[in-house]
Amino acid sequence: MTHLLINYYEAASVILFGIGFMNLLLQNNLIKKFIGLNIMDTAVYLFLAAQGYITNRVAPILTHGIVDADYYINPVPAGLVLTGIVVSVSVTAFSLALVQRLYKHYGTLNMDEIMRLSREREGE
Amino acid sequence: MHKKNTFLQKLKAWVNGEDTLLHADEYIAKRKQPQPKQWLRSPSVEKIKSNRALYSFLCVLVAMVFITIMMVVVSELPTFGNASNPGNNEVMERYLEKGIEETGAINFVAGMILDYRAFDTFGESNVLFLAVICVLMLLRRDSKNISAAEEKEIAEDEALDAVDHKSILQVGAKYLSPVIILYGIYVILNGHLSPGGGFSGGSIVGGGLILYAAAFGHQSVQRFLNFRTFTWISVGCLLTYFACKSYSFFTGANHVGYTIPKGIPGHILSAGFILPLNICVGLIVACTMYGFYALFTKGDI
Amino acid sequence: MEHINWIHNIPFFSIFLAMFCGIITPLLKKGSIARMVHTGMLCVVFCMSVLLLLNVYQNGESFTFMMGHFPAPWGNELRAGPLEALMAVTFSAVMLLTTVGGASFIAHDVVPEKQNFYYIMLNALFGAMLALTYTNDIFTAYVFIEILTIASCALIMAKGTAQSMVGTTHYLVISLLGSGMILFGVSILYSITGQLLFPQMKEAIIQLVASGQYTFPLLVVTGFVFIGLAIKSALFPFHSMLPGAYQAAVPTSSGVLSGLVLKSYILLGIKLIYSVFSVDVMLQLKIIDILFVFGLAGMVMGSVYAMRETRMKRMLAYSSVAQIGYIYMGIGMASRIGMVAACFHILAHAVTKSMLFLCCGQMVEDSGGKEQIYYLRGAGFRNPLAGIGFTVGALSMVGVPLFVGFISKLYFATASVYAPGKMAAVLIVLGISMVLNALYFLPSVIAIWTPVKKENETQTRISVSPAFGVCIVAFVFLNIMLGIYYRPFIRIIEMGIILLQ
Amino acid sequence: MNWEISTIIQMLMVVFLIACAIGVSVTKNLFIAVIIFMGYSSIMAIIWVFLQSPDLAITEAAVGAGVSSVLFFLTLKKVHALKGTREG
Repeated sequence: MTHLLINYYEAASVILFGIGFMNLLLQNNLIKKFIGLNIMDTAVYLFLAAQGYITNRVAPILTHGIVDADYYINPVPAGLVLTGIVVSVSVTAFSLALVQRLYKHYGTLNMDEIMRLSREREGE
Repeated sequence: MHKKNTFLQKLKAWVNGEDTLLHADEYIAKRKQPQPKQWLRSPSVEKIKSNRALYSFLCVLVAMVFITIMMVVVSELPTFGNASNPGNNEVMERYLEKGIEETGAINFVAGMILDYRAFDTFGESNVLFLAVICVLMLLRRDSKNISAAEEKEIAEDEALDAVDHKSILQVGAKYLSPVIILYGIYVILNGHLSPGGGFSGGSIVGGGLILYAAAFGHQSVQRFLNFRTFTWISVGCLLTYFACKSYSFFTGANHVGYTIPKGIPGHILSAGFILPLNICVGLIVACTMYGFYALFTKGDI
Repeated sequence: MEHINWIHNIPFFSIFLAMFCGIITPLLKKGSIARMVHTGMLCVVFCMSVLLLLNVYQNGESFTFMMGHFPAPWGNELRAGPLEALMAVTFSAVMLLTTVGGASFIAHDVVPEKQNFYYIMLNALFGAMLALTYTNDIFTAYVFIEILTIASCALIMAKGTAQSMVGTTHYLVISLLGSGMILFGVSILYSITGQLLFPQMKEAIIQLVASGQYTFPLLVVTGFVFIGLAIKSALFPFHSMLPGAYQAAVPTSSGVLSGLVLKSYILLGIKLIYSVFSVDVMLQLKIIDILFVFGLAGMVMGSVYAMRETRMKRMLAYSSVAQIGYIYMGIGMASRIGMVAACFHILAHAVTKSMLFLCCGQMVEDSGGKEQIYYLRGAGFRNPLAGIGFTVGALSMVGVPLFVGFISKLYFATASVYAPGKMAAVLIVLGISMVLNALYFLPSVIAIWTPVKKENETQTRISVSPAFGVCIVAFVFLNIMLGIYYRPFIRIIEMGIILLQ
Repeated sequence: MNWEISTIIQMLMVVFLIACAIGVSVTKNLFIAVIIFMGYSSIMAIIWVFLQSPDLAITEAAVGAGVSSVLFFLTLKKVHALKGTREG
């Protein structure tokens, strides 16, 4: 248990991932589904970024001309998260455009409703 | 007996084409009526979804199980902030200790993503490019994506824009957007010296453009950024990026000469390819962000 | 500079050529020029990959290629061996035949001003598939998985109808769930091994297992990565996205997605099993048995779903689910011969399913756009070439000798002998699944060759575009050639798998 | 476990993140959901400063709290879910 308290960032990111996951599966509304997806992504980034942190060290940018690996935190997770954020904003834009297009065709944001309407139209 | 030869009947129906039936729908409706294999019908996703309460309960259950398992995992993972964790190994040491002499960037993260692991970053900028193409495919007006109601809405919005003075927004945007764009350019140009870089600076510039467009209308931005310039800037920057990275990958992998001056670390003109790459990424991202805004509001750039 | 080994540059050149064509395509004004660029790119990549394959096969070697100036744990890396080269050859050949043969569908279904966007997506998709094939770095794999996801969604929605939007949304949500799982797995893996490249990761994992550290996290990580890949490659319980998407998409997209994209995820999975987690660890963690069970379930359930379907494209989609089940079953046997069978089935299914989707699309178009099997009666007479293609594909899927599907099933059966404790299950399910395959494929074949005696049927033969004809003939030829002359391919796969370890 | 003031602040922020995430799931109003999500992103940016990753903080502030919220709002307007514009 105490380890969970020490690893509180990881624990929180797991909870956030779970919440995002639930939103993705449970929400009928497409916009909230995609917000859930974003929460899921940021949760993973939080997890990854927490792996790079080292207590009492500074950000990986040369300060006071010190070139020493024991002075800075790990730069690898930050780079990976940076890449990840770009990917997730691209996906968000794409999915929101898709939501607009779906609304234009069906006039609703409710996924179940859209599925039903699409099946009805297909049956015609 | 009737139940046993349903399949044979079906086969016969297929082969004979059931010409007695004039309409296929009737035929299909009739064919679907006998459902002897009830036990084979596993609860399909749609059916579970129709039973909302059960579905919600299952989802919550799955999420809870997931969270519990992950909590156990987290409690066994390396301690947060500990210097002897597996991640803090020789890889990180080289990035930090030799980074400046090998890449010339004093922002180690920039050096890492644009030089050591540049292939990932190349993929990432392609993701952005593909996303804007997807949004173009989805939202740009064409014969399949047009409706009278929406045309009317856009016309109404434009009419409203023409009458509405938006004084507060316009005064704010007049003074703020140049500052925001300038700050974005600063972040892009100092990507190898300070936090930031092409992506963050580009989105700041894009934000400035969005503010400007929101206050003064699309026409004002279209004077210098129409669809043609948009395509040329994106493709041109991506090609520059592509050329720089192909050159560096090719020379690196084949151990042939690579003579890009690194400059003096800490100066603005240093770090080899990192500065031009940051500028390229910044331009792409700024265009992309504005492009998203324009496509989302009026369906064209 | 005689010391440059050009053969070793081929993986890099093929990925970058595909990406380059994707980048310049927006500048091309017309869809037809974009198509030519795409076709040319595929031809060049095909030739280069064949060259690479011949070279690595003759030398019996695999090599790594440094992406940049920094060696393995610091920089990115590509890796190529016989297996990767063979897959690249397959991907480029099938992609070439599918997109050239399906060009008329693209011209017909996609609005003219957006056709070059469609070709951008095809180019990017191909580049991402090659990158997944060759990569030796788990984070690069993740980035290119995302490219693949976005590009495949774009291919589905390109038709622009309401139905295709619904299909895309479903596909997008489920694939993003899969990517999220993979990313989480990658981050935990990074946190316990501290590495991102396959060989270094493998060493670290072997050490962890030997020292008994982090056993539970390792189990969960493996589960995450493979569940993510299973979601993306539509293994049985996660298959719900396929039918709607394939039904609504342009037939060319369905062919590419079903034949190739699903396979590139599986190929990544195979590479991960051998070069990251290693078979022993996977067996110890029991993950491989879970894949085996789901594979078996998919084989049966996919066919059962397909039997209940009256619409042909959905039937083909469910049949893909069953075939994916076969591949996972092969992987799940955890023996080398099982893996060879799985890899050969990837080839077989790619060659067959793309052809089936193209022929099905053509027949549906000839029959007035209706895809219920009832309306397709007599479609074989309306368009004999498509009919023959469909028949060959169906027979191959069922597992009739002479066709490629038979060989892979034969190898699955052989492999089961070497998998103690799994033999009975494999043989029984294989038998059931083949019977079920026959039960839904043969009636549809009979249906399309049933003459229609309707009086209002005035449609005569519809002229087929020569490109479609050539491609279908090539597909049929490939199918039969692989069904008879399969030994070299098996040898290549075997060598590739040995080198992968 | 040392209970420094910064640790406590970080823990509070993490709790706030979880609260935001739950808030997004419970609220019925889409506009409020997007606003809460915006707040979530801003807090995330601050957390990244605490985790010594200023690059991420700048990016998250510009993208998560800035551009992606704008995109969400534009979508809400298009689907007629914003009060004061057109209500569907």
